[in-house]
Amino acid sequence: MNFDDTPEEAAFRAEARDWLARTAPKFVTPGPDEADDAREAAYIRRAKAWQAAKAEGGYAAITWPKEFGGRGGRPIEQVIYSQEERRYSVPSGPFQIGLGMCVPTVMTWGDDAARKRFVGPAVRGEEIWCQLFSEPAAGSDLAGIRTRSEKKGDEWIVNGQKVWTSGAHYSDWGILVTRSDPSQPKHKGLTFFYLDMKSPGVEVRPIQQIWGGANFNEVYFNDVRIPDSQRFGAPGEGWKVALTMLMHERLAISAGQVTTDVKDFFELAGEIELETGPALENAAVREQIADWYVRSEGLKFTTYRALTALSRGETPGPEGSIGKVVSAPQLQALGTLGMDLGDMAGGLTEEDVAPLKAAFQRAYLFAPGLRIAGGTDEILRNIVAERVLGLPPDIRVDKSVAFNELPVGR
Amino acid sequence: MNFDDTPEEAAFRAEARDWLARTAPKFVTPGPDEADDAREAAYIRRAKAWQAAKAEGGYAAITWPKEFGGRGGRPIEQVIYSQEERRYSVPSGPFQIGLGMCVPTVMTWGDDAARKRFVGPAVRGEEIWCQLFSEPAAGSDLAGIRTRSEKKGDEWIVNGQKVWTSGAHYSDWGILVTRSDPSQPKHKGLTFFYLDMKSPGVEVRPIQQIWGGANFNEVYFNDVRIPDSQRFGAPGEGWKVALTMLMHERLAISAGQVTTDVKDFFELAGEIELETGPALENAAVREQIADWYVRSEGLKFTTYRALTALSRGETPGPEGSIGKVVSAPQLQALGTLGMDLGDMAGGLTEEDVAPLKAAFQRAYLFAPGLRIAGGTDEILRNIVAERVLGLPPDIRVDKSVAFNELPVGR
Amino acid sequence: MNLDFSDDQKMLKDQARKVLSEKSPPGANRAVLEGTAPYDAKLWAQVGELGWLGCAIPEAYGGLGLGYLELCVIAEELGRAIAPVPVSSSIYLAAEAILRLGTEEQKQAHLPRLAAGEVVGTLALAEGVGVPRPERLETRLEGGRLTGRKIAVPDGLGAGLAVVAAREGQGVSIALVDLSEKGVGRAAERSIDPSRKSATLTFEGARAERLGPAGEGWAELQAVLSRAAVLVAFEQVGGADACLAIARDYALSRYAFGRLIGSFQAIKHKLADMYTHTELARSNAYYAAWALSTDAPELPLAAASARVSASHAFDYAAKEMLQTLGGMGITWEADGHLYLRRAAGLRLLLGAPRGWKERLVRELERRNAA
Amino acid sequence: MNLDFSDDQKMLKDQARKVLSEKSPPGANRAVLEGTAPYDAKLWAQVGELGWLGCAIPEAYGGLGLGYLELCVIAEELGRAIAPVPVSSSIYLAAEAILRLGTEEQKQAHLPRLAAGEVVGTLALAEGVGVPRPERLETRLEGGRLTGRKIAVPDGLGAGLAVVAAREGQGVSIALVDLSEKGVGRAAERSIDPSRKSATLTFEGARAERLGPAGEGWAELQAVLSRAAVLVAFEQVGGADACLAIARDYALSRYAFGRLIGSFQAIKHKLADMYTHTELARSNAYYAAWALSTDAPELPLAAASARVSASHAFDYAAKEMLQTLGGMGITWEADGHLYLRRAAGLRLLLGAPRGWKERLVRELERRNAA
Repeated sequence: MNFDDTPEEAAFRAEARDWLARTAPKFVTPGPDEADDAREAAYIRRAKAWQAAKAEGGYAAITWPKEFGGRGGRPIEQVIYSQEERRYSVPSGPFQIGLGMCVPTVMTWGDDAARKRFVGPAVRGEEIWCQLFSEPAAGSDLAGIRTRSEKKGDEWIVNGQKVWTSGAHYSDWGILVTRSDPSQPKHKGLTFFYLDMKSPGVEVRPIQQIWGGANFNEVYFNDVRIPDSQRFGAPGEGWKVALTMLMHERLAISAGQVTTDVKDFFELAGEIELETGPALENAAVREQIADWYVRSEGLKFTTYRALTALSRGETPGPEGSIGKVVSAPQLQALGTLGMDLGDMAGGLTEEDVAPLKAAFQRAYLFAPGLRIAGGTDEILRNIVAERVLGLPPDIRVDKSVAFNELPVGR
Repeated sequence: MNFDDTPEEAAFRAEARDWLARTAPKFVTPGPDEADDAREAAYIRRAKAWQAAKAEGGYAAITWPKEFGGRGGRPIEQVIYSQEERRYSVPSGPFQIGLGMCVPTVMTWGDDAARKRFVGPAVRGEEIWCQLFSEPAAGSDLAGIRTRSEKKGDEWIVNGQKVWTSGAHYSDWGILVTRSDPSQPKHKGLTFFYLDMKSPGVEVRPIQQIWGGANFNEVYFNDVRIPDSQRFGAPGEGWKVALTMLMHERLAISAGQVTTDVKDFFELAGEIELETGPALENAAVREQIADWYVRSEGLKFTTYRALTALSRGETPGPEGSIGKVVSAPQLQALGTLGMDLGDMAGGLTEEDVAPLKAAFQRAYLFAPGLRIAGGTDEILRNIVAERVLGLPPDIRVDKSVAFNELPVGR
Repeated sequence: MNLDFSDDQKMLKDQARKVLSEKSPPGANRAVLEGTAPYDAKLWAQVGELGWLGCAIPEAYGGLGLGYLELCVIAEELGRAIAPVPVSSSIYLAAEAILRLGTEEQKQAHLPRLAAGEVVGTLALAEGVGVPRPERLETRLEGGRLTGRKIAVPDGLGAGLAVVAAREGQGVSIALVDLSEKGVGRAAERSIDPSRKSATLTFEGARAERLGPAGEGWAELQAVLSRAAVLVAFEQVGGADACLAIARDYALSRYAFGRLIGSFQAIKHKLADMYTHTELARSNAYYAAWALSTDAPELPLAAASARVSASHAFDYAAKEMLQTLGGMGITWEADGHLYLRRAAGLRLLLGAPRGWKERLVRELERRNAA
Repeated sequence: MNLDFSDDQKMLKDQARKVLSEKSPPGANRAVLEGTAPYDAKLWAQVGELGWLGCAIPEAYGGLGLGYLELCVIAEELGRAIAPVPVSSSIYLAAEAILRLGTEEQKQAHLPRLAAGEVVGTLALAEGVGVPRPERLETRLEGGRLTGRKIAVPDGLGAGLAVVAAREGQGVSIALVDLSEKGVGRAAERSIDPSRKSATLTFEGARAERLGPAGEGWAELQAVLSRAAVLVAFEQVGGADACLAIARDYALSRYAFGRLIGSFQAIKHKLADMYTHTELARSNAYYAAWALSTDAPELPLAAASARVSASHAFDYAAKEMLQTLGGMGITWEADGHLYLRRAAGLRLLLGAPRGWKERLVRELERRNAA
């Protein structure tokens, strides 16, 4: 056991580190203030330029085949590059969904013309993609979507609403799942498309979240016309497309986990006084720190085990699926108990008063979303139970019923 | 608000207290050592005598109508009597199931002759009853029982096995649910009987439990013959009988809860040393005590609220259903953390070394059973969700399928 | 055995619930949350007119003199309605302090106005993050003048009268300050629950009268906090109950996988746990209500139990209600977060549960020693 | 990045698993549990013959000199098999203490016999319930003679050689005692896990040699406990894994309400949580294995993390395995309780988690100060 790179990995890391040192500082960003349109526009310009630079340097799509603008590298190289890139505050966010989920779907399901048209511009940062999947009535039950598509001649007319679409407001293209035949059982009547986000009838509205952010959108479709040539897969066969896309999403999300930071709490406990004296001398606080610490460390070393598999050229095991179901509730507890240390003044969110610039108060408001996004706690436990432990699926009552005969509520 | 008796209640309490003071001391018992047959036989004799005395004094079945040997009293009077009786270590256990569940079933489903024959002897302590319900393959799913009954002339022939039957080895009579028609859906083919526990073909074997007790039994039926006249309800209509019986069981169990005792832990923490000093000065220990205390107190006052309803002549609300789902896991935690205070020597069960005569070690081994008996944690949460909150039942796949076509495992 | 409210008290409660469901829907909370007003002035006026504020204040001081059990049932309904009004600061804290410690003159001067809602009272204690301790207070009372700075003063933005903990000589005294006096500064604060707006108050030699004896205020303050803890526990129980109702309604109307989500055990058991925690908290609160209304020696222990239990119940209920609502719960425009914020606000209002657990065990030790 | 065992180590692990599934089925544990033998002598002999005991003991002292990573994989399999043999006492504790502290002579005298399993070693520390503290030890070492009484000595009933913490002068020394010497008394004890039999040892001027320098034994003892914690964590991970497998098998074969019980979310999510806790514990244990095998300065922190994590995982897995088994789990004749007992035994073997959490935070503070 060790935590070292193999010689090949070390060489790649040195090369990437060198390239980053020369290139990244030009693109470093203070991060978007997403409530401020002008700053966001500037951020997007910087992000596109950074992506172009990565493409130029050969780091835009490390594991993709060279024919698609990739480098033909190994997954561990992608990880190493990401580790190194993380040292710089570079604007990579807007391309994660496109390169992580959408363009791979184009590569799998599009024809040669589509691949030729879209892959290059996405890799070079010329076009941003979004994923139009969730709906108000289709969250955990993704196949429950209701956005309608009807074929008229060579076009499809789309009506309905999507929700939780990241970056829809600055995206050039979107990948869209629709229901083309509601008389079929729910998994049978779906059809996939891609579309120009500037198409007439597409309306994007930001969703304000409870922690103040607004990086998600509602997207409304009013008689939006999509050429049949922009369909992926056969009509009614969209669930197959969805499954490949969801597989990509899961990989992307487990890579992008928020790490709960027990260090912040430790630091706070070192500064704050309780009735009985310094918080860090309180045994209950100390036990809490220890409990969180072993969970955070456990997750960290679980990731290291997965990286070990990647480094050996193996596929990581299912251990990764436990990440968010541990870290999200822990972040929530950290938020609450961090505020608790502030006692009567613990609810203040003034950054000059609240410790660590109100990090705990933010965690308290952010964690509920983390427990939902990318699979709720409950869905993730189902996934562990079914895919890792091989337990039976839930009893399904909706598999063989026509979609339009299923009961509906809100 | 107050915690006082009404004048009527106070009068009843005084009367009962007086009677108990005069009567109970003669029957006080050191409790059965159930591993020791001779002592148990003595205990049962004492229990029968005590029950006879209670019948004589008018306290054997306080809420039952006078015609059945009861007193026609109010439920709150039963509670008051039980509170007072609890001050004496009298042998009431062997009659709880009979008077709590079995004889009420006789009263509801038996004919006049049966009522006349059985109610009196049970009230007077002449006969003990047991309830033959659970089976190896039918625990939480009570309707899944497989013990077969087949009608031959005026008799039924019974074959099969029951399990978790309290007191079967000293019972005179038993109430038995059987499957008379496996070709019907599971709730439709059940038939209820009562039987003489000395019937040929009945074999009782004690079950040793992990904490050392053996107060439950397996009961085997090998071609046991039961006269048709000992049937309750119509053939195949046994589930209706079961439901009334289960209702009685639930009342009996919620009345007989084990109270977790945070006081024991408090006491232990006052005596023991941790690395950092006395355990009771450790903030983590203190917080643990506080958390347990508020749960125990919460349960206590929940009971008081139910008693208030009884005292007012109302039916207690559904709050009572939360008792065991809180107290059983808490007892389990108490056991573990009580042992933890003993540190390296915390696992010793020698009563002269282990604090409180090894109460925590016993709790550790007893609590798993408490989390199961009378409804598992999981079933109780279902009950709260369905009966209190009105949430839908689980999806049922076994309701309309012939019993003998249902999948079986262990 | 009588651990329940009387029929009259239940009627009062039903009435309060009806009034509040009309006058204080979640939108009322949201309006204050998103606005700059310190509280909902119209609702406050109505609450005053209905006599709720003076519920436990004797008639001699302009109250109704009904008693604390009546105030408890009103508190539960205020909590259920997450009402954006400063009842806890003004009544449970300020009026209680004056009632317990004030001279006859002080009572006559202030209680009628508090009971009528003409002035909002508050209690100013914290001077920084962390648990306030008497020896660390820097605000000083000297010769009837108050100097210092208090932060996170609950409902401080709209308060006109403050009960302030301050050092005097070697001890802690309690000062009573008219916030319109010269030398009083006030700054709005952002906080986790802006539906009731806290503030920083600064005192630069502001005129103040003392409440109670000099230098012995700390113990009295703890007694006031204990009494308030009972009433806040009822608000928390009401809030937890509201969260359970929202989650239940949603679970009974939202479908996923062709079923009501309320038919999944993960949701059923979550809601059963919400119910369980809330019932335990309710039972503890009832006992504390008895202790408060009878001024029983058990009050400090009962109040600490009620506060610990209710803080946990509301915290759990608010979080798991949001979880049940899924994506809906985390949008600003849905009402879920109003409850999440109130849960945090009430949890911290009288100090975090950790300190109350410590008090609780201290009371157990005291009882054991006796 | 290489946080995994090598192919050779995995082969050793598979071999151990195979051997133990045959030689140490649950029935072997039960036989010791219900009997009077201190451990399973036949299994012990086999374990010795296979060289597992000498895995991390240098060849110079009769071991195989493979290393600690190899011992870790064997520990995991011993834990999975809830093997009724005194490996932890004899190897992780006694042999480690001698290896770290012994003179060349002492190593030559004792390690080959421990490595071969010819003698069982143990470590005697506790003298009463509660956390042992150096200033409260009453056992004394004076002039090569040991006097005092130790309780809950792990595997003490079958041990022939004990490493004993004792006061000497103002400090604590570590004594090495041949338990067949005059002046040594031994009494069997009942305990929560009788599948490995602890004992009370009394010393009345028994001959003893000192291990390591006089009066400086306490810190060394902590180092030995840290090292043992890593190996015991692997046993706990193995035990937790076994519980999960038992629960999973049952959930996939038991029907209720016409469905496999493993199709109910209450069971699915319970098992998912068991898996999660066990994986976290495994990852922490792997890191600690690295620290142990490289004698890294991170060892104390990594060992404490591994112990806290693994104690929790095995505790949770054993309890919820029994819960999954329902009535079956609580009968003496079913095997569930053997795991529940072992979970408690290993949790307490090196001291309860509370103390290890304290160590962990102390290490964090030390790291932060550096």
